[in-house]
Amino acid sequence: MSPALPMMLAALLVGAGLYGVLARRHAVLMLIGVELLLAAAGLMLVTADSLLGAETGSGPVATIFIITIAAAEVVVALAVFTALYRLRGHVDLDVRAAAAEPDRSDFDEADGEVPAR
Amino acid sequence: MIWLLLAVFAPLLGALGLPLLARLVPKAPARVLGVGSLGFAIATLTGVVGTVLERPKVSLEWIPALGVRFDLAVDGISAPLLLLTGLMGVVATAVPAHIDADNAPGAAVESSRLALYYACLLGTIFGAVICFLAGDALVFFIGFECVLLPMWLLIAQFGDPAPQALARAASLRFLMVTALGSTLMLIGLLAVAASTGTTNLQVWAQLAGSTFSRPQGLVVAGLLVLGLSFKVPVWPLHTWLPWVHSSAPSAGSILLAAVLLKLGTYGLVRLVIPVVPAGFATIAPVLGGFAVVGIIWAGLACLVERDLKRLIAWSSIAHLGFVVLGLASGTEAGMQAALFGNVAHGVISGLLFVVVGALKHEWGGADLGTPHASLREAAPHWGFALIFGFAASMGLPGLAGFWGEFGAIYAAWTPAPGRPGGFFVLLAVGAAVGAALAAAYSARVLREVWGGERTKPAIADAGRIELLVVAALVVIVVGLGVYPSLLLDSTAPVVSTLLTGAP
Amino acid sequence: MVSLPWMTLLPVLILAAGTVAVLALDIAWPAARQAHLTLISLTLVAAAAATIPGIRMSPGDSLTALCAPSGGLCLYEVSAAESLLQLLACVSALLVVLLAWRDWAHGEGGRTAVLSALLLAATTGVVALSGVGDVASLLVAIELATLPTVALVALEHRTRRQPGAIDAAVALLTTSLASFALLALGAALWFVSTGTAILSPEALIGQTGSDRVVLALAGVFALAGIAFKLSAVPFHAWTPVTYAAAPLPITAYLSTTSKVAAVGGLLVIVQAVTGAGISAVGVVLGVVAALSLTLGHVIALVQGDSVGLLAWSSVAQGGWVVLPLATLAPGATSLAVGYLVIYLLATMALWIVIVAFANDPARPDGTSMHWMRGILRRQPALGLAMLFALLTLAGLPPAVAGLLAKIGVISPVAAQGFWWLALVAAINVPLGLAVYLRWAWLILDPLPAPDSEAQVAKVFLPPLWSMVLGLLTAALIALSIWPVMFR
Amino acid sequence: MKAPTSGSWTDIAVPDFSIPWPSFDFLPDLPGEMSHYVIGLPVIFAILIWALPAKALGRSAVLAVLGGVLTLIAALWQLLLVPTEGSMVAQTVGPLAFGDLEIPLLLSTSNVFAITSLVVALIALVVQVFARWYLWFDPRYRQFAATVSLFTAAMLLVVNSGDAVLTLVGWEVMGWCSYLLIGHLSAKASARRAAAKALIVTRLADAGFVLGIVALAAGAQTTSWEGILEHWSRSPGTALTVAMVLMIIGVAGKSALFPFHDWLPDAMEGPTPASALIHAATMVAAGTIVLAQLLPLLQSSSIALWTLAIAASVTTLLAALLAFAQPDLKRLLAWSTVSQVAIMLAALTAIPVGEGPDVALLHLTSHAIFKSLLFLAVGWLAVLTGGTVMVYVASGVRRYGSVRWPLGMGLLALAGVPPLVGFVSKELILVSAESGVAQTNGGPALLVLAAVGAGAPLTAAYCMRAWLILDRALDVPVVSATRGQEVIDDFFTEPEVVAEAIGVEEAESAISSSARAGVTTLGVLTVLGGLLPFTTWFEVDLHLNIPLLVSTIGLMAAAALAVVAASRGVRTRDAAARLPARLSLMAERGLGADTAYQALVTRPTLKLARSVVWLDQHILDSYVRGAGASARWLGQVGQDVSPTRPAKSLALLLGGVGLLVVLGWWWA
Repeated sequence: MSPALPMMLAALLVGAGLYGVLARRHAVLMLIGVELLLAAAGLMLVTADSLLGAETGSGPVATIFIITIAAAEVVVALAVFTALYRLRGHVDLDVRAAAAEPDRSDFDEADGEVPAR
Repeated sequence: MIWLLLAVFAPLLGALGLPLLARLVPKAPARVLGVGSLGFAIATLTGVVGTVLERPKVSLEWIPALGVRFDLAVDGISAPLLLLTGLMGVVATAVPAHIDADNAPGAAVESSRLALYYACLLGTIFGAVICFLAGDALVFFIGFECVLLPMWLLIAQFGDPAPQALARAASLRFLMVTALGSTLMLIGLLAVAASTGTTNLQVWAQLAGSTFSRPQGLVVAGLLVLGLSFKVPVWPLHTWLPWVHSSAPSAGSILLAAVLLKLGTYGLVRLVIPVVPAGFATIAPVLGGFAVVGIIWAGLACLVERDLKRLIAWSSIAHLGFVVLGLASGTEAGMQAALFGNVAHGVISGLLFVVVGALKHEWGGADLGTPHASLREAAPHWGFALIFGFAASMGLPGLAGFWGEFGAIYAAWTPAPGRPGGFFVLLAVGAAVGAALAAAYSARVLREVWGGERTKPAIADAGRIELLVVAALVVIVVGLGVYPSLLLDSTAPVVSTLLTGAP
Repeated sequence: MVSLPWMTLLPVLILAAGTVAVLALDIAWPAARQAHLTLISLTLVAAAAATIPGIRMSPGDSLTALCAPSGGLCLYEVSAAESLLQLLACVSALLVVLLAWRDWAHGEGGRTAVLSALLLAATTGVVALSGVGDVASLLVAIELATLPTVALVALEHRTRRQPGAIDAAVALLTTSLASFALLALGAALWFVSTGTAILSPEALIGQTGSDRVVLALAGVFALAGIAFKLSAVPFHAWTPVTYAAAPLPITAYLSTTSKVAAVGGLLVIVQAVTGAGISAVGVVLGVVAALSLTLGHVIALVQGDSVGLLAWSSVAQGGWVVLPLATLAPGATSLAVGYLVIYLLATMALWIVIVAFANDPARPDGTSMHWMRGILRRQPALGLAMLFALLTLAGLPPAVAGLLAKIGVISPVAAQGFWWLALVAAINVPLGLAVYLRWAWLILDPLPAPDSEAQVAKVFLPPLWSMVLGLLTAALIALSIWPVMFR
Repeated sequence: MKAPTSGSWTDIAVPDFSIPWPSFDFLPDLPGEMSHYVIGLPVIFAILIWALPAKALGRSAVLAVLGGVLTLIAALWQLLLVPTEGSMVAQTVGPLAFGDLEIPLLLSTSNVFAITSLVVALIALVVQVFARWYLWFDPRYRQFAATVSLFTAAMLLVVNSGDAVLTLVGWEVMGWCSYLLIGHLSAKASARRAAAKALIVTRLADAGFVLGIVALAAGAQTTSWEGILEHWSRSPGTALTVAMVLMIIGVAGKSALFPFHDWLPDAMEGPTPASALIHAATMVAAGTIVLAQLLPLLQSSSIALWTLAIAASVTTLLAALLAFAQPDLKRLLAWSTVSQVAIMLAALTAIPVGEGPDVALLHLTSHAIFKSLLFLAVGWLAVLTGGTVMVYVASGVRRYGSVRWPLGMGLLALAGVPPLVGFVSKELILVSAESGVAQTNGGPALLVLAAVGAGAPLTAAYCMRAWLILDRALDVPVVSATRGQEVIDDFFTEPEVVAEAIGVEEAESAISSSARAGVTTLGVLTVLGGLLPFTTWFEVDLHLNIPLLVSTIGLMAAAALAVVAASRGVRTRDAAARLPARLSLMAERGLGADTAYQALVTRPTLKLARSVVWLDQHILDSYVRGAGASARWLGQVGQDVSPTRPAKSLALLLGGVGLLVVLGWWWA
């Protein structure tokens, strides 16, 4: 089998995943985008492995690792998103975080500029 | 060796010990701190004198990963500067502190504040001593950086109290500008270190840039010169100096002018000229041009400057212009003149800042326009010190300032082979005109402050200690002026070594 | 058959076992919070001790494990520098335990065990990351080092900062997810272009030019996947948000132990691509360093909150760490590690003080810097320690250690003639001074603004904290005199 | 003197009746050379005086006079020891280690300079003696005496210097001492201004002097005058011309040649003894000494020769004209100094090639004697009359007979009446110029001949004018003038207050006998000085050019008569009153030279200085300030645009990666 097809599929997955990550404000959809990217990585690994005929089977092993990690990620992510939903009532990623307001407190006199004479 | 330890550790111990003392004995009278710091400064001076006479060498393993050894040594070039540092340390700690009590409610606080003040002075001296002793580029650099924090504190915390924000801004600017300069220098140094595989200054001088290709040498020399130019300062990187001087306490000004600015010129002599001679030769005309522009620029600024301290700062820029011009010429005569002018400026500007600091305190400001008593009548000792200082500053022969200026003009007229001769002759003419400007602004100041018919407000004349300090500086200025071989013979052998690259 | 040298893997194994043990202890004895905390402390101490043999190795040697029987390619390999990283990870995690002790011991519910286990798990990841030798382990280790921290951030229960805790966790989580995806892609590309999962220069022997572009792409992706942990620009956006809202001990963890993980990962990647001589990676690192330095410093310059300042300063410090790596020079890694050592010591000292201030009930919103005004006069020892730490970060004598660290990271840049990068560094030194000296000025300020009682009241530091602070300062002073952080 | 050459009737050689000179080998050997004593003694005494307590005026005076006496003895001793040919060389603090440049710092004294030293020392002594009386009530007499002593030392250094750098040292120290002396009465704004002006103008010109020395030394690789002369005589050319013109600029400043002349009349603000010192023996004469040492080089560059000749000729005539119109006796003397010093310098340009500079130095000596006499006498008179403005001094010599003799002698010598010293030296200059015209490069000599010849009657005219005023009959009624009718005359009307203030006897007895003795000494020398060219110290061509002599004396007599005629009918007997009022005023103001300085130099310089400060503040410094401000601004902007929402940070992250990939791609 030509490697072109799986690689093209991987590229397609990457594109879709990037779109998901970049364009979706919904947290879960973003998560799906990430999963697509991971899938592309796995696909590439497996393809390359079969293509190169490596004896150690590193490619498939790594793919399995990625899948496992992805599962773990999803668990944590969903837990966090759930908590977010409980707190805010939405899982929109395009909302300013509450605590991100900068503290510009009073001590700027520490480095006043030299005034012109 | 014991002298070396004394020279290095006396200021360090003083800088660490005095605040500790103030903390442990909160009721310690200010006098104890003052005398203590003076004692440490005198110990430093003693150590320095001993070191200069004994010429010990120290070489310790320090940072093998960077190829740095802790090398300390003295030679004919660093010896005068070390002595200058030691002397100015004594001067700076001896002159009255004039720290204002308005922001310290309790006596205990006052003593800790005073301790901090003296610690800063001694810390600055420590850094300078390390710098001048360093036989290793990175040790030099660390000494170079060591003076920054104490100086910053000195200006920010003990500077001109009237607009304190201004003093803080000035101190911060001092720090920023010097740090930028020193980092540029550091990059150059590291490039040299990578190329030569060592940071030993003696080896660098022996290799004399042979490890560099031409463009490389140019870049490195450019970085080093640019970085050091901030410190010297060379026009147009000088704008920080007048501000800092006008804000700094007088002891700070003394150290800044007499010691810290010397680090820059010393760096040029040690780290650039022998290390990347070809690169330096290429940029020397530019450097010399800037130096002369600075001489004239600063001289002109002095003609209209109203603040006496700032005026002296401006004049420092002009004088260091002569030093840099001498270095740019690339001849032995030029370097001799530069080294002489360097030391002479240290002593003279120290003297002037002693006077002007006291006057500023007495007058409540250093503005020439406020009605000042004619010093000649009202405070003859200060008056004498002022007129003497300005006479020396304008390069009057028989006083120390002369040889550096004359030598620099001569060197510019006869630059080293390969330098554009016609251009350097122009520079010599410019420098000579700048020297005339010095007379003009000196005359202006003396006319305004020294002579005069006003006798109010009456001010106190110099106290005994101040008189002693002034007398010592006057003796040195006259001594160097009348018998320049004192210094010239010390530097001459090293200068010819540095310029020829021979071991 | 793959050999399994236990001693070599001991730091990782101890931590992993400790994680399990904490959970087991929780099942057996859920109420014993102090016991949990003691257990993880001991675990961390043991793991730290286990790194010592590695550190004592001479440069060039390395400990290996899980090697292929045929060749010298190993899945786990630590050099002295990497062992040092492991030690740093354990020590900094220990410090976090110290800082969190009170909250975790006296907080509500059975979270202590969870938090403890998560902390240990993350630290396991960090320690493992320093030794990984192949892409799969890299992926596992980095995720092990990251995911628990997300949970730690999310499991905030300090009332004062709670509203933002979830935001903090989301910010960290999303960034880490995207970064992980990038890393995975990078790993895949590495495999595609080299045909091996082993991350070592030897893997590249025999590579022809055709795959170099793919290889460079793999390198860039992999770096991007790790750089977020270092808060390097442009992967830094989570930092201020998370720092501002996460519990302070966890923030301390993110700004110390996590950095070790990042550097460990970076070293692995950089060492791998260095062998290939892919200069594009160097350029990318250089750009990242330059951006991090500049942006971190200028934004830190306008911060009024100590945590905010540390957030942006960690961005900038990340830049300093990356700076030498950009040259891809052989000695650069040890310089980066040396810098990291100094950074960690100083940052840990600062965290002790900040947490002490924040814990002080007299000061609502205790992390604002104005509380620290004039601290040197009231509590000289504390003030001096802070001052020394700040000067170390600024790289200004008397904190010579900080200065030497800066010299170290700049030296390969200057040596290799990366003039543009050197120039950026030169501009950033004074910027950094401005950042830290603004804070230092407050500490030194002779004029306390007597606007509140709280400001005048002394800050309480538990004796142990004081002792640790003293130790850290002493270490910095010792390194100033005898700089052994460079190997 | 020199063996006279044969001549025609117009050119009669003066018979050789040179004064025999015994050998002085019996003098004991002192450690060091005599020149050390000559220069060192006044320095040491300056320091000793200065180290006295402020109020110790009496002790200061003792030291000052003692120092003067010892210096004089040393100078005399040196004169006795110095060989007729060649020079005495002495070591100083040199040689200096200045790379390739040799700076031996030797002193070198030849015959003619030894006698110059003697004259300098003598006049300094007289001035010290006189100043003790003159500044009796001055609380700052101590500083004055010390400065005069230092001043003397500096001048003696220039005279005895064998090294360009030593010359420069003396040169500048003199400038500084003159600054202190002129500004001695620093409570007066005008004195402060005059002092500053003197310092600035001379230092500005000294830029040329320094560069000149540098240029000379650069070529010769040494700063010894001997080496410089040797090198440059071998290689004249453009470089030498440049160097010499630079030297001439410096000399023009110190010697108050046009266009630097204006500081000297203003320097009258100093106490009269100081003026006597500055005008007579030191400062202004130093230029002549230096150029005399460099005479062969000057002669080998015709551009330099022309420059000096033109400047000196213009100055001598201009100053003589201005002197005539001065309403102040001291200012008249000041302008006469400008004129006379220019004559010395002019003489240098007219000397035939191959001859020594002795003619010019003879005039220097002669001028030193009679000018110090005049100044001290005028100072004496000023004490008696209360000022030196013509209205004060009018009828002075009639009222106070004791000053009649010295003033009369001085004016006669200044006018050049035979057989006084002024006549002899001026006549010899004319003779020398006349023979200089004959040689190939005679242009400058011709110019000088014309200028000095034309200057002689002018000098006679202003001397006569001064004398007429001083000698005015006492019975001239005091007019209660109605202002505006007869402006000039009114200007000189004598205030009654002076006449009534002090009784004549009381005032006359006020002078100390020592001061009077000093003045008398100078008076005697003015008469006897005419013998100087007959000594072995001066090698001058002793010719009596009859037509030249007759025409000069005739012109002088005619000018004097004209002045007498002009003064008839003027109540004050002031011939200058005939001049239009505007002209008088302009003359008083030195033809507006000061205004010109202001307009051409001072104001543009200050304007430039202000723009420099503005540029510094608003351009150069704005970069620094701007860097600080922009860092903070960037920080603020960075803070504001940093993403705080997860979606934005992801975009930043991925966008950043994209950029980095592109960058890496582009690089790879």
